[in-house]
Amino acid sequence: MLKISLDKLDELFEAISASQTLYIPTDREDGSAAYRKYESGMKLSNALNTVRSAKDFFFPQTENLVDFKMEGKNIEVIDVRKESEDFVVFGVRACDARSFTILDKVFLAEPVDSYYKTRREHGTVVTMACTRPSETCFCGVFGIDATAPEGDAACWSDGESLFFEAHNEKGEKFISSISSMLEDGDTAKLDEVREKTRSILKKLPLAGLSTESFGGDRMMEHFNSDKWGELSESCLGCGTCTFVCPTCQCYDIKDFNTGHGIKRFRCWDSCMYSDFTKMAHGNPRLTQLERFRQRFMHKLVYFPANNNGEFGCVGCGRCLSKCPISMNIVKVMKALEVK
Amino acid sequence: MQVKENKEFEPLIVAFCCNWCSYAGADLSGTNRLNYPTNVKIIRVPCSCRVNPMFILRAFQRGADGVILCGCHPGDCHYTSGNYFTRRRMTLLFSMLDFLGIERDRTRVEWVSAAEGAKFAATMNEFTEAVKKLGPNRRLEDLRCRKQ
Amino acid sequence: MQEAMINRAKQLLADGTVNRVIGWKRGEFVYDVTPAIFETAEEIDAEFVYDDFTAANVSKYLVKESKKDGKILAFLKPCDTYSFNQLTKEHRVVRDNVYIIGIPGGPKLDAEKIKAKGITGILGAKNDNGTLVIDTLYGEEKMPYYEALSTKCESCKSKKHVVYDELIGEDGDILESNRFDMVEKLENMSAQERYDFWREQLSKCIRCNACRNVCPACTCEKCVFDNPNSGVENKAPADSFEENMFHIIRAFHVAGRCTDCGECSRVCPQNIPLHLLNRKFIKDINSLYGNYQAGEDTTSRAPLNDYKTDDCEASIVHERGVE
Amino acid sequence: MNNDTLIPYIGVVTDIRQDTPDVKTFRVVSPEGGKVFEHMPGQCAMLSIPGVGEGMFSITSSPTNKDFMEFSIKKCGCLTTWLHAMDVGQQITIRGPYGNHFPVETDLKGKDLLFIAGGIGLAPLRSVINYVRDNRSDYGDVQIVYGSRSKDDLVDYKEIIDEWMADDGIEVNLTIDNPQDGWDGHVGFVPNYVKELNPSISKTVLICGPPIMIKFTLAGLKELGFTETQVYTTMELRMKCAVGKCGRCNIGNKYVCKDGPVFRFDQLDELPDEY
Repeated sequence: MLKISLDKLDELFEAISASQTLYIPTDREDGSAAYRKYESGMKLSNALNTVRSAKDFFFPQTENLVDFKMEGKNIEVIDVRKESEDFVVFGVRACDARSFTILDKVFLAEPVDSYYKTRREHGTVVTMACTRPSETCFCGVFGIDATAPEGDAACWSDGESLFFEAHNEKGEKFISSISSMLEDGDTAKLDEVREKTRSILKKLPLAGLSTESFGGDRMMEHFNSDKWGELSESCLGCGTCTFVCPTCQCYDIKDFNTGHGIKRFRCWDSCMYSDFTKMAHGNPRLTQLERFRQRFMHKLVYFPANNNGEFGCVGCGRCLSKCPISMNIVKVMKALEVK
Repeated sequence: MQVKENKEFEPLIVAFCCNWCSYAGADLSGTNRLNYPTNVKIIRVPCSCRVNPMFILRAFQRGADGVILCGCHPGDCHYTSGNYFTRRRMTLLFSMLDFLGIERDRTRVEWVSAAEGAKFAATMNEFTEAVKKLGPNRRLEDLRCRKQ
Repeated sequence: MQEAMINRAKQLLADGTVNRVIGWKRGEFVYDVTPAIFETAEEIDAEFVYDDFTAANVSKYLVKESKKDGKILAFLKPCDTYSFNQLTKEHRVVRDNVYIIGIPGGPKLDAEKIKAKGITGILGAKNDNGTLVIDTLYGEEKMPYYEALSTKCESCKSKKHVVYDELIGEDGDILESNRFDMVEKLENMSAQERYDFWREQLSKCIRCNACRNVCPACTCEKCVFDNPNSGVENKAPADSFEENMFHIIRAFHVAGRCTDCGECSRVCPQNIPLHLLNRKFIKDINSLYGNYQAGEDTTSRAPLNDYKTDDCEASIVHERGVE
Repeated sequence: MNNDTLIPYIGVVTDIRQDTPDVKTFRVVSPEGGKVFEHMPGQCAMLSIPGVGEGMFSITSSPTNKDFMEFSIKKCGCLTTWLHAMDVGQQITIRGPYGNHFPVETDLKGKDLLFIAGGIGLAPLRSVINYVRDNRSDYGDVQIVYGSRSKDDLVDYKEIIDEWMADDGIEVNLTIDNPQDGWDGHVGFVPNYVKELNPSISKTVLICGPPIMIKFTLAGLKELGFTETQVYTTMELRMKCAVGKCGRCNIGNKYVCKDGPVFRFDQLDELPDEY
């Protein structure tokens, strides 16, 4: 396998960022991690994951869709899209990598969302295998192997070196672009690390979680469950879970009047918000119970119903650690489990 | 010489003026043919107390470089006590803007009575100069609203 | 403590004084407790928890709960009683429908603080004479107990309950806290430094509204930021201006009403020190209009609903501090 | 750069007709003349005034109309109020067509049709009715039951009287909720009227109107012996993207904008009751 010594990481990042924009997870002063555009001197974070997921790169929180100029009774439509540049997202974890597959199923379904598609085409995802999963991790429940992440190319660390492997053409192109810095390496130690990680993954507190009770064929059963009231009673109706979630993809389209034109932009929205489905004539999801139910039903039942049983959750554990009142998909799954 | 003058930064000043005193004061300065800069755009409000902190922020968002709020002198409010509340509110708001690092000279409260046309003109001249020195508002600007 | 609370709750349920209990419910891990309403003794026995991680302030839930039939028992920590009192003052809760048991606060821990130390895979945590011993997937880890404190508990303002029907344990005193230290530190920075500090912090905002929705002072039926007719309704910080505006206006709307319970900073997924904005207002109000602690009583006029004819002018902002 | 469905076309409003006190019908053509796009009966389009809002409206004109599209819009919210206040010549933005359509070329072909509409609910059905009139030989008998609060609230009253009623093989039954001067037709609610009319159960039913009307009419139809597989309706929920991605109009695993708006009642029965 091709590898690079970990002390040459700076040189590697310099080389990648010389030809295209590079994003890496970096540490913040509060101890959390966030993706940042690479600039000389930045260090790769050791944190397990970033607070915000990596979906931003393909589905940003806000983006300008189109501009309008209004003059008298006339409207001019201005396509604001610019030629996109290639970019690399480095250090994506297995869960986030899988979230792209899930987002693809939404945005690349007909009619294709060309904003998303363009970014996907221009972005190279270089994933990085986990070595220290956390208690909140449950990606294995959804068939994700944290030691073998997907993505265009993947890399593994054995504590001394970083090993690379391409998964597709884009990944090969990426690796060949840095091949001058790579050398052939022995993976004996890496195999050991991977084995160790796998044994930890098996011991994770949430490893025993089961998805068997969920899926498209259980729609009415779960929808009519009497558990939702209790589960949702303390929900604040904020959007934290939605916004840190790598697979939540609901959005809003809004117009902003700049005073000299109209900017139509799209932004993340949350089904947890009270006005999400509000119409001039009423609201079909009147209380937090319905809104709370919608979010989890969508991930555990509706999405698999439309996507051959694939769930809309990747087990990254962000909602577990970030929900202000610690209500999350794991608690919902356990409560709704059919015994 | 001419070119240099054209290039000089001309700030946009929004002045919220209470209907009963300051707006009349502005009127008086006009009838007295006192000069104050055309940079100042006056928005008439029923009472200085009508000005919500959001108004001040949104003026900055929409391109104002400085915002000044003018009302009746304390004790002279048409509605008895409106400007006393304004005073507390604006003190706290301006202090907060200062706390966030927004230049403190971009905001001001001034009491101008209906008889103080001269004070109105002088205040506006002085305030415009102060904002001019600071340059364009960048710290509390909405980039989407910036004219290309 | 937990046992005493459980026993008393079961008693009050049994004798019909209350028909519900609001408290905290055990989660998957040692730290992820959820505020919950219990209706039976069995539920309480099975899931009620009160420990180092029950930091959540339950007083805001009482806005809704106190309007339902029957009395509800609420366990309130000293800081929570301030929030409750403030809500009573604003006629947002029905005081008569709530039976309050004051419980000693004791500092609460924040799992995020532990994780920030690089300690992951938390399975358990115990205080051992000032050292937090954490059982993890990767073996035992230790850190100073006080470094794991929730930000809001680092500078506790009071151990005194301002409202209660009965107490478990002893009432404490109002403390000399250092809560304005950071505000002061910022005030002494240059405007540019302050600007840079807040840009760095507020640019992290993902506008999840957790700060607003958890805030016991934010009880408007319809928030201005949710009202399409307000002109400022927005779901995402599309521009740095909107990040600033949301937080300035939110802090302003609770100025003079914020009891400094610290929930906003506790829940922020991006760890933005939002409490500093509220504390700035509190500090200004104290120094300009006289000491005022929101929630301390239910009768006094709030500083922004009040005035004195000899209040300072707004120009005081220009005359003091660092440019 | 490839086009995106979220980027709208421009439409010009060439005619505005006041149908009832709160419903206007707008005629929309592309700036170059002709229709902005083709559609099928029952499909919808997103109309918008930039800066005001965007909303999903059913296309009320028939696809057989080759010159223009029409939208019958009731004034009820922010955008519709703006639309009601505009003048002829105003440009709007339009994107579509979105959603499925009534199965006019498959399941409905050769069938006797019963249209039941209440109030503005006639808007989506008008497209089908006119499509059927223009392809008369493909369908059997047509019966239309249309009710409204009052005579003045009957949408497209002129077209109903002058054209539909004049056609052979089309039976039009109008009703209003309360007696009114100058009205000698039927008075009463739609569900009861349908029962009174006792239509043949061989008919396929297309129904649209207020939810409460649909609920009671459906119950009445069942009493008469109709099955749910015979009844089609068209729905609306809040929409933003109109392409099944933004998540608003999600009911169960269906998106009203993409999998709907036309549903058969047996399909709706399989979905959670959240509409």
